Amino acid sequence: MQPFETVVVDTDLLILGGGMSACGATFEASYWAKKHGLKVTVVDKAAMDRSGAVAMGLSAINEYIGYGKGQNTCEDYVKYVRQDLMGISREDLVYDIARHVDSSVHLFEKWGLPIWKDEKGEYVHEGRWQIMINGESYKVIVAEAAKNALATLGENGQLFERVFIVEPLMNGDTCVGAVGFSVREPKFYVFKAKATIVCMGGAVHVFRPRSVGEGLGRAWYPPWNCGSSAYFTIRAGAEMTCQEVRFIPVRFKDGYGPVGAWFLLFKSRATNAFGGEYMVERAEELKKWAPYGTGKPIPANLRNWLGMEDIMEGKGPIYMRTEEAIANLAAAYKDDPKAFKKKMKELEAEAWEDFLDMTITQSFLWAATNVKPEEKPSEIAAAEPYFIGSHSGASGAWVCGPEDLMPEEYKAQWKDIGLYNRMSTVKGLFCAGDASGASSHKFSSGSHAEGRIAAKGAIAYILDHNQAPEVDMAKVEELKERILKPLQIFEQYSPISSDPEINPNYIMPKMFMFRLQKIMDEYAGGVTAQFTTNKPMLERALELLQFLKEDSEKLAARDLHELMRAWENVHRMWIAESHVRHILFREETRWPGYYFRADFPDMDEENWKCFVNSVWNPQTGEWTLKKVPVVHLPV
Amino acid sequence: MQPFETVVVDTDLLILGGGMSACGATFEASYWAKKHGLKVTVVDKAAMDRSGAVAMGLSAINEYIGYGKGQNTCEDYVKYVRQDLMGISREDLVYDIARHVDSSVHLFEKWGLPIWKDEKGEYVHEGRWQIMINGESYKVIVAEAAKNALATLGENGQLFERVFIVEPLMNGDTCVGAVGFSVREPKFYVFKAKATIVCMGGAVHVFRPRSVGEGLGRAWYPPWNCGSSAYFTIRAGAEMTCQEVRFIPVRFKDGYGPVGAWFLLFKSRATNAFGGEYMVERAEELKKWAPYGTGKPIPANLRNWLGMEDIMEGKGPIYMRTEEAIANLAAAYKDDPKAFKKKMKELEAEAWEDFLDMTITQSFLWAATNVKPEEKPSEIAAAEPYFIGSHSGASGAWVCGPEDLMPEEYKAQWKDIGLYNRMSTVKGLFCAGDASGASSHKFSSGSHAEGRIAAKGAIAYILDHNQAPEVDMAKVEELKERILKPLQIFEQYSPISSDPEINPNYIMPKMFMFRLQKIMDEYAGGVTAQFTTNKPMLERALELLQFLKEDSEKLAARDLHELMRAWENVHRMWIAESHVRHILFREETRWPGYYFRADFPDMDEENWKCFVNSVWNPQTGEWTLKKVPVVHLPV
Amino acid sequence: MPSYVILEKCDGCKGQDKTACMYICPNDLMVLDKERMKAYNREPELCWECYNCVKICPQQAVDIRSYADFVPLGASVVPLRGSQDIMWTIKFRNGEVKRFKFPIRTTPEGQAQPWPDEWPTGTDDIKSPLLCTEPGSTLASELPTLKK
Amino acid sequence: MPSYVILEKCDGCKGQDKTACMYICPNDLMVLDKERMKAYNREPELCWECYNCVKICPQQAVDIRSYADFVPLGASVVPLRGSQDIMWTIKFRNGEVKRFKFPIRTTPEGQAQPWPDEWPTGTDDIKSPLLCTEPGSTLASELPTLKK
Ligand SMILES: Cc1cc2c(cc1C)N(S(=O)(=O)O)[C@@H]1C(=O)NC(=O)N=C1N2C[C@H](O)[C@H](O)[C@H](O)COP(=O)(O)OP(=O)(O)OC[C@H]1O[C@@H](n2cnc3c(N)ncnc32)[C@H](O)[C@@H]1O
Ligand SMILES: Cc1cc2c(cc1C)N(S(=O)(=O)O)[C@@H]1C(=O)NC(=O)N=C1N2C[C@H](O)[C@H](O)[C@H](O)COP(=O)(O)OP(=O)(O)OC[C@H]1O[C@@H](n2cnc3c(N)ncnc32)[C@H](O)[C@@H]1O
Ligand SMILES: Nc1ncnc2c1ncn2[C@@H]1O[C@H](COP(=O)(O)O)[C@@H](O)[C@H]1O
Ligand SMILES: Nc1ncnc2c1ncn2[C@@H]1O[C@H](COP(=O)(O)O)[C@@H](O)[C@H]1O
Ligand SMILES: Nc1ncnc2c1ncn2[C@@H]1O[C@H](COP(=O)(O)O)[C@@H](O)[C@H]1O
Ligand code: SF4
Ligand code: SF4
Ligand code: SF4
Ligand code: SF4
Ligand code: NA
Repeated sequence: MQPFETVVVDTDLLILGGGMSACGATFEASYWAKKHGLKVTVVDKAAMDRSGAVAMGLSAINEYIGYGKGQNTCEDYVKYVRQDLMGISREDLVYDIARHVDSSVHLFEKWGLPIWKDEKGEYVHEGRWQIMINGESYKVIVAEAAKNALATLGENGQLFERVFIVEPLMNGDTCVGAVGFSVREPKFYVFKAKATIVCMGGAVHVFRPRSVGEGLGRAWYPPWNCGSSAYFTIRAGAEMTCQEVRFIPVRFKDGYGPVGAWFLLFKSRATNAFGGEYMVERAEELKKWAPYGTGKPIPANLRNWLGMEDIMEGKGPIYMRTEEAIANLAAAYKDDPKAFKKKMKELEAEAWEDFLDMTITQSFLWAATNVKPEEKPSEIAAAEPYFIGSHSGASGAWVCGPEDLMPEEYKAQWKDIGLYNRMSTVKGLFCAGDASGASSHKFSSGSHAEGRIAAKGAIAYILDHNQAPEVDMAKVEELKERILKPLQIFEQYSPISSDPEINPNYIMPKMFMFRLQKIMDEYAGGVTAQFTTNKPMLERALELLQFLKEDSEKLAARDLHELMRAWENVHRMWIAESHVRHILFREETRWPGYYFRADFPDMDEENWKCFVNSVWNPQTGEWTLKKVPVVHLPV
Repeated sequence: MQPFETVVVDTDLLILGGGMSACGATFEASYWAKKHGLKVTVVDKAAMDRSGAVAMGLSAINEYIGYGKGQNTCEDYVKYVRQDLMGISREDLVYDIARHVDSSVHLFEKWGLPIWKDEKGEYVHEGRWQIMINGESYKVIVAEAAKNALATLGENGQLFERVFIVEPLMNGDTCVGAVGFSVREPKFYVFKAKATIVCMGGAVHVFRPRSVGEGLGRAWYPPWNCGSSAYFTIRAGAEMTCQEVRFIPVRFKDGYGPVGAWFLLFKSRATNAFGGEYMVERAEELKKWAPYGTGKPIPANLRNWLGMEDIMEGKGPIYMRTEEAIANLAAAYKDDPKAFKKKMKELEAEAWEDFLDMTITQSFLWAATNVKPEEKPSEIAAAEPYFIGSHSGASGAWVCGPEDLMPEEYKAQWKDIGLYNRMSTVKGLFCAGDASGASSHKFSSGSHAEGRIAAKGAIAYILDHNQAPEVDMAKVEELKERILKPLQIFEQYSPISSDPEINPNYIMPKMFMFRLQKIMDEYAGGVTAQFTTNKPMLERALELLQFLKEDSEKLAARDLHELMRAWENVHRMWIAESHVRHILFREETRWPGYYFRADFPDMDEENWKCFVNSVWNPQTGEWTLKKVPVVHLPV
Repeated sequence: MPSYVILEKCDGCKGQDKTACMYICPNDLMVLDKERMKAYNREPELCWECYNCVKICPQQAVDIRSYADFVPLGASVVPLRGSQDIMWTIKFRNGEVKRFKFPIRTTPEGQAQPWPDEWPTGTDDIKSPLLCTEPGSTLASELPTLKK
Repeated sequence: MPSYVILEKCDGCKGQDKTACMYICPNDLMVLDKERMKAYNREPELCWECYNCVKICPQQAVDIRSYADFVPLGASVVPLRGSQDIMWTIKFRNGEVKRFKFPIRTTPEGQAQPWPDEWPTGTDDIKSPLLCTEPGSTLASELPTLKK
């Protein structure tokens, strides 16, 4: 094996990831670091310009309150999220994000993001909280501002791209940085830091996607986010929350085009193959899930659920009635042929842009099947499960909230280690975006805002704990050996076999991923299992995951790129295990439409209106799960 | 493109395939051809020793009547098959096979196949119709006898291996042979024949299998049987029957180990994750499917169905209680420790041999998960759908039966072209094994017997129509060009792209297959759709299949092997279309457990106790579907 | 499906150490084959069709042939990204062509100013919940908090 | 999962035109790389693990590492096929080993006599339903038909 240089980077604040929350964190941290003469180091596995979930662009900003303009209040948003997550959310965190999100959105606009405006110069709303953008360059612009901010620190501000973060660096119960490797050159990186913010997004390809050939890459969530946030925090020993709350988006079938604009902006209906509208025909079912099912808006998982019931009864496909929606919108102009034609052109462009800004494949699919949305409805379908706590899922680390909003009950946990906003239960380890749990519906804008919140919290922490991190270099060497082992395994064993991918001594990352996906799909409520599971299935999943975990020691990699794939899949495996343990622990069904516990088919407010939190103990390797009460804000 | 030699082979009888039925046909034909000085030519895509479904071996012979020993009668077998196929079968064909199958089995034994014997020297029965064998070399032995028989013809007997048959050769409405190509050298083969017997087996990989990575190859049915029989007969314009009657075997999960020995020989139970026995708990459901559901034995599809209902209710996994079954069988010896130990050893060896003889992977899976059947139950699951008319499915061509058994109603159709046993509705075109429809439960032994029946019928036809086949060589040249086109496409377009598999001008066979599988899986009642479909889904399938059919003109192939893959998948596409059209036409659910028409969830004896037959018209490209009454034999 | 490189057009970014497509791909798929000085996608089945390599290539040498396992052949979707707008040319399977143009940004490339002058930060207190540029950037006079 | 060739053991069937593994694979997967004179499985994901290449290889150079997408590592299943028996050696993931031996045929290889002497064919009539060797081979005195 070629020799790997060990590169040690000393910093004050380490920001892991380069997505929406990392950009927010970098921007905010640069401001306060400059004031206090601190170093900021950012590490992204990709190029910040186009990394993370927003790499392709987005067509809407999904969290905007408009409180400065008197449109909504932060309290309204807390109620919205409470309702959408079936009662389970960290309302202090949600409120906190809401009060900062407008600032981020207004900054985006200043930085150059085109936001749609109406005649009065007001943002065009897709829905109550969602605003429309020309978002092709959304990420480029937000990254640019972050990089420009970082540049103001001079050599105190450093950005590492194409470095894949593998593991936390710990000193006892304090996080003192991270280790990883370059995917471009044989370098092993050791980042020593006084505080670390985890911003490495959510996870995809933990469950088997609906397309398994070339289309494997076209999941809704981008294939490059692999659960590194959760892996990192779990392995550091941080308390995790809501790891059972996966997200299943309903999307245009196969291309995964977004539905938000269709449902909210275009006011489209979804009907089944026989013309029935499940949201109407199955309204009765919603009562079973009261008070959430009977509130407004109907929670995302319940909207899913009613559609899934149609599918399970054999009433599919479900169609987004684009042709009907466009006809309805244009109908107002029907007496003026010229205006009608213009309106139709406008609607057509809007429909196509919605896809071209964020899921180009869907436009491709329309073109390849000769579909024009104004003429023909398109199928929609529930996707496979994802982990994305920033969207309508809730998985992530259990973090500290802001002093002025966090209920006393929660504060207790941070009494000893200090109350720093967005610090996890591990000292010096902060989280934002998908990395922090129980604070759904932050989306791109809220993730940015939360990155900023975490950065300020982390800088405050550094100022209070301004000593050089202690790192045991012997342990680092061990880590290095373990992390590079797949290269060594390949080099050692591959020569015996006619096929580099078939060898009794090792397993390649791709098949490892397929093995994981099959376990999750079949036993943990994936597509094939109709999102349904039960105790024996989950226990079987754990048994098979145990074999997989043992075999992960035999992962092999041909090169740096494949070494990244190897570790990505180890990250996925850990989020999978954590997910299975959480679903197993929660003996009820609370989010039908995300998953269904067939052996506990009802919601149980009395016993389970609580968070499920877990800790993996780095010393013993044991998992502990517990219930944590939900404390509502007085709103 | 390298030049392809056109090799013309003139023969009297052409046998396509080299599996069980082709071996029977070759054996029988050699006998009668020798007597009459005729030529016999056999063409197999693989090596006859190990080609077809029995390539790995088998652990049981599933059709044996034992009428010579007074064990059962052919009438009994007709009643068994009638019952198992929910009333729909060609009882004349079933009877005919039954009366010849014992002869084949006795010959197998003479040829060298070890059949288990009890103390009295009688065959050991697995079930009423099934006998146990040491079947590792089953196919080798049966092929050897066929080849030795063929050898007695001297140069009048020819075997071509590694020649892939693509299309029928037609002279108007008469089949005059077949064309194909060698996968070893650039040779295009033209077989001119007076009669042709189709013995090219059934089809797998039309639906998406449960494993989609490396495990793709491990479907229950072997990946090399791709629907060539059905393609060949459809394209010749032959009437097809029961193309809706796919087969879904329940098998040991993932390894696809057989369950027959466990259920019948070892008397094992299958229980769900909560210990419930679906065959007991859901017995009530069987009444809905009376008279078949309430008869004995319970039809295979209904046994599937009850298990599937458990799965859909979230009561999975289903376990084969191997540990309980073995304990029960050994219990008789429990007072004699030595005898007990001996019995346990014996049962253990029998259990392992059952897999090692026919699905070695299942043994591998046991070993790799530390499972010993005497200690731990193993999961069983419904596989994906297959086309195998010789087993418990029924798809295939509509063929002539024997004079003495065929009801007059059926005879009418052959009045004009002549009654020759196993001749399809196309002159000179005969079928056996999986190729002939509506005569299920022939299995390996019955397929062999039916090959013999067809061979004798075909020789009779040749003697009555002993003129040289007329072949239009201009049409042959067209066929040659069309068949080799994927090579030309690859050569022409591949240089433009950085990736031989990614090119806007063509599609490679593997992704073509994935596209087909996805369509069938999602719309035509595959695993993902819980085997459920309806009219709109089937119509959508047809729409997507139409795109696929157009794109099949753009298949590309790098070499001869890939050229075979290209055509294999075209064959699959046609059996898929035929299947979809049949399910669509039959507006009822008759075989729940194989598929469920959600829009017609009940069996409808009054309107649909009939065959569904179809014809694709080679001149117009149109499909015609019709109902054909079931005529019972007076048994 | 995934991206592929039109060999004739790719110039390997003139042998620079980092090609544009390698630089941008979020999934680390694009690599340069140094022997023939042409880039290629090394793992097409993990391509998201995000089009970033397509948009960035100075030679317009990257194209997308959408996922073969569910997208029929014959269509094409081609972007031309300028400094302010993006133009899309969409060819249908049946040959029809549509063009769309959308704005992408309102400021010159590289010129995003992190801290706009009009929104000075309201406090130097590192423990205050106020973030930089706030409260100005919220468009409210003060940061909301819970009414006790 | 699929077969692979142990490079050290394979001798390319000594450069014969048709190697044993190529000859036998029902799915046309095994090919000889003529440059290095070693065979390999060209499409492992379409391998049925039928073991025919394993059983036939004169060098015992073919092994199976079962499907990586659902079979954990560490086990092995190895046959040794003789002229009358087959011997299986099964190694469990946990190291335990089991051996089984089963008969495979009762006649010498190649010696299957198609038409055993004791079962002469009962008729020369090509239109009769009686097949060659019948009725003798049915063990009944005559071929069953429907009672009218
Ligand atoms: C996938 C997706 C997401 C959205 C949408 C559509 C689609 C298709 N839609 S709608 O259609 O649903 O509506 C949205 C929309 O229109 N509007 C909106 O506001 N948000 C939407 N989201 C949600 C937001 O995108 C999301 O909430 C935020 O992006 C979350 O931000 P953050 O938590 O920072 O994650 P990120 O994905 O942006 O960034 C992750 C970063 O981590 C890096 N990384 C990951 N692992 C790493 C490792 N091991 N080492 C080093 N770096 C490592 C990544 O490179 C990246 O920089
Ligand atoms: C797949 C399978 C099948 C069975 C079983 C387990 C498994 C895993 N089990 S149990 O577990 O269910 O119980 C059985 C069992 O134990 N006992 C039994 O009697 N039968 C079982 N079957 C059924 C029999 O095998 C089956 O009924 C017969 O084999 C059918 O005979 P036939 O119809 O002749 O098909 P074939 O598969 O044997 O032969 C097909 C031939 O065609 C060739 N071929 C195909 N396409 C061709 C082309 N285009 N050109 C040229 N050649 C081209 C093939 O090479 C082959 O020679
Ligand atoms: N039918 C609906 N009712 C209410 N909100 C919706 C609906 N569909 C989408 N949304 C919201 O619209 C935004 C974008 O939706 P999506 O495209 O599904 O991510 C998210 O905030 C969703 O929660
Ligand atoms: N000489 C070889 N020896 C072993 N495997 C090979 C060889 N050539 C190609 N393969 C395998 O065959 C498949 C196709 O290879 P390629 O020729 O690179 O397209 C890949 O899985 C390779 O691993
Ligand atoms: N539970 C059962 N009841 C009756 N017949 C069965 C049962 N299971 C398997 N069989 C029959 O046993 C033979 C082998 O079964 P299988 O292994 O399922 O192919 C076939 O003839 C099946 O129809
Ligand atoms: S960016 Fe374009 S020109 Fe440069 S290497 Fe990539 S494909 Fe070639
Ligand atoms: S389209 Fe996106 S994911 Fe695919 S190769 Fe290009 S940049 Fe990478
Ligand atoms: S049969 Fe064995 S020795 Fe011969 S080529 Fe194949 S692997 Fe090599
Ligand atoms: S195990 Fe069977 S299918 Fe696989 S390569 Fe060997 S002979 Fe071919
Ligand atoms: Na399903």
